[in-house]
Amino acid sequence: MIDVLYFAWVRERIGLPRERLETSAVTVADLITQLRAREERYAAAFADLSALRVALDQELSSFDAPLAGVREVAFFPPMTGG
Amino acid sequence: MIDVLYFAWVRERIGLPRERLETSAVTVADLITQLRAREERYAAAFADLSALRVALDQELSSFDAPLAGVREVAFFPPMTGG
Amino acid sequence: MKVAVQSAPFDLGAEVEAFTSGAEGAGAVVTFTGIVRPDEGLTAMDIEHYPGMTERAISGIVEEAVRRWSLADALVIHRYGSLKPGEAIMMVATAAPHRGDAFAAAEFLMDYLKSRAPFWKKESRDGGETWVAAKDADEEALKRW
Amino acid sequence: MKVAVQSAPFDLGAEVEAFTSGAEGAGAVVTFTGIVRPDEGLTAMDIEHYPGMTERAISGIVEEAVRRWSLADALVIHRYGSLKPGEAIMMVATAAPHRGDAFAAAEFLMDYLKSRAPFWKKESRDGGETWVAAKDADEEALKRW
Repeated sequence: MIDVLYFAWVRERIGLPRERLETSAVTVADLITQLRAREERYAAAFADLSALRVALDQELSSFDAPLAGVREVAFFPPMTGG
Repeated sequence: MIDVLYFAWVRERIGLPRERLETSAVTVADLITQLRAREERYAAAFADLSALRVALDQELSSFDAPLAGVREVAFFPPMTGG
Repeated sequence: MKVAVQSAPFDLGAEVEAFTSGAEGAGAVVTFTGIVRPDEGLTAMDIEHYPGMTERAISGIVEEAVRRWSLADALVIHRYGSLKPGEAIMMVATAAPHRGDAFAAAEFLMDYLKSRAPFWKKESRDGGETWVAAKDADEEALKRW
Repeated sequence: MKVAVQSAPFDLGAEVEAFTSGAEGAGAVVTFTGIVRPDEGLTAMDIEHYPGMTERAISGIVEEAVRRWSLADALVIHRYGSLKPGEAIMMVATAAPHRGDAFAAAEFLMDYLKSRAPFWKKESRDGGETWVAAKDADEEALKRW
């Protein structure tokens, strides 16, 4: 089981801030492929990966990173702090 | 008549903060030559021009600048503000 | 070192005063304050963040600044929630023996907070709401460090 | 725009607060505070200045900053007289729509105040008094502008 979090317009497009998933995905990219296949709102949120960032257990990561041992995955647009 | 002001160690070396002089000096350099000739303490203060700066009527200037029309000449070491 | 992520406003004057008088050995203190710019038509700025990761990310950025420059102290306060035009969003402060280190570290902290701390800004205008897009210039700014 | 040359201490928190809340249209405020660094053995720092020229020189430097960068406001306060270690000597503040202008203008003001405003510092130590020598690095720093 893995916690998947969504922020900003990713959260708005998918319609929820977080969910708990059972997944066999090996990498982040695999997980995205599975999410896209679920429903249109997921496909829309993950349409353009260049507009997305991912964090694994609260550390910025990349789409080809493995999910082994990861408990929390977060998807969000580029950050706009400061 | 011209007001001549001294600051920091120039003031300490010469022993006064300002004086009023009658001078026929055409440039700042001429004035310095006249001052050096007055007394040892002036010669000591003006020994190394690279360690001095000059302002004419409160604007930084150079040693070859003309004195015509100038009312206030100030000599001091490089500034250390901030 | 102080890192605060909060929805409440902060007292800028009191923070600057406390930071400066507490920074032992410092000869230079630089502060930066980010304000919701009162642009035409802007009614509110909503700031979303990622609780947990935000504190981690900011602490990591501050530790990196302390490694790179000779600092006596550093501080970051960043707000989230709904802010009005003219309100302070965040501040950083750096104290160092010399001014070069204080300025460089403050600019470094700002550049990294802009693009590496998990905050997202949404502007409300008469016409609706818009997520603020990240600027290429902000990502570019990281390359100088 | 505010330029103050004074022997009295200034209230850093109150100045930063007033400057920031008064800077209309600003999205970024940068402040720099210079402090008498409490170096080993230092008992006092005496600051001499050139009344009249000091105010002119600082105003000229501030006007140059306003010409070069997009600023909402700028402030310089510089003290003279006898200061103790840990006391604030001076501060600058800049307000701008964007952070790049606020940082650049504050650094420019500092670099110019260091070498072009007529102040001279004398350190008192147990062993006696020494005029602080101008640093080549401070003169060099002007070349980047």
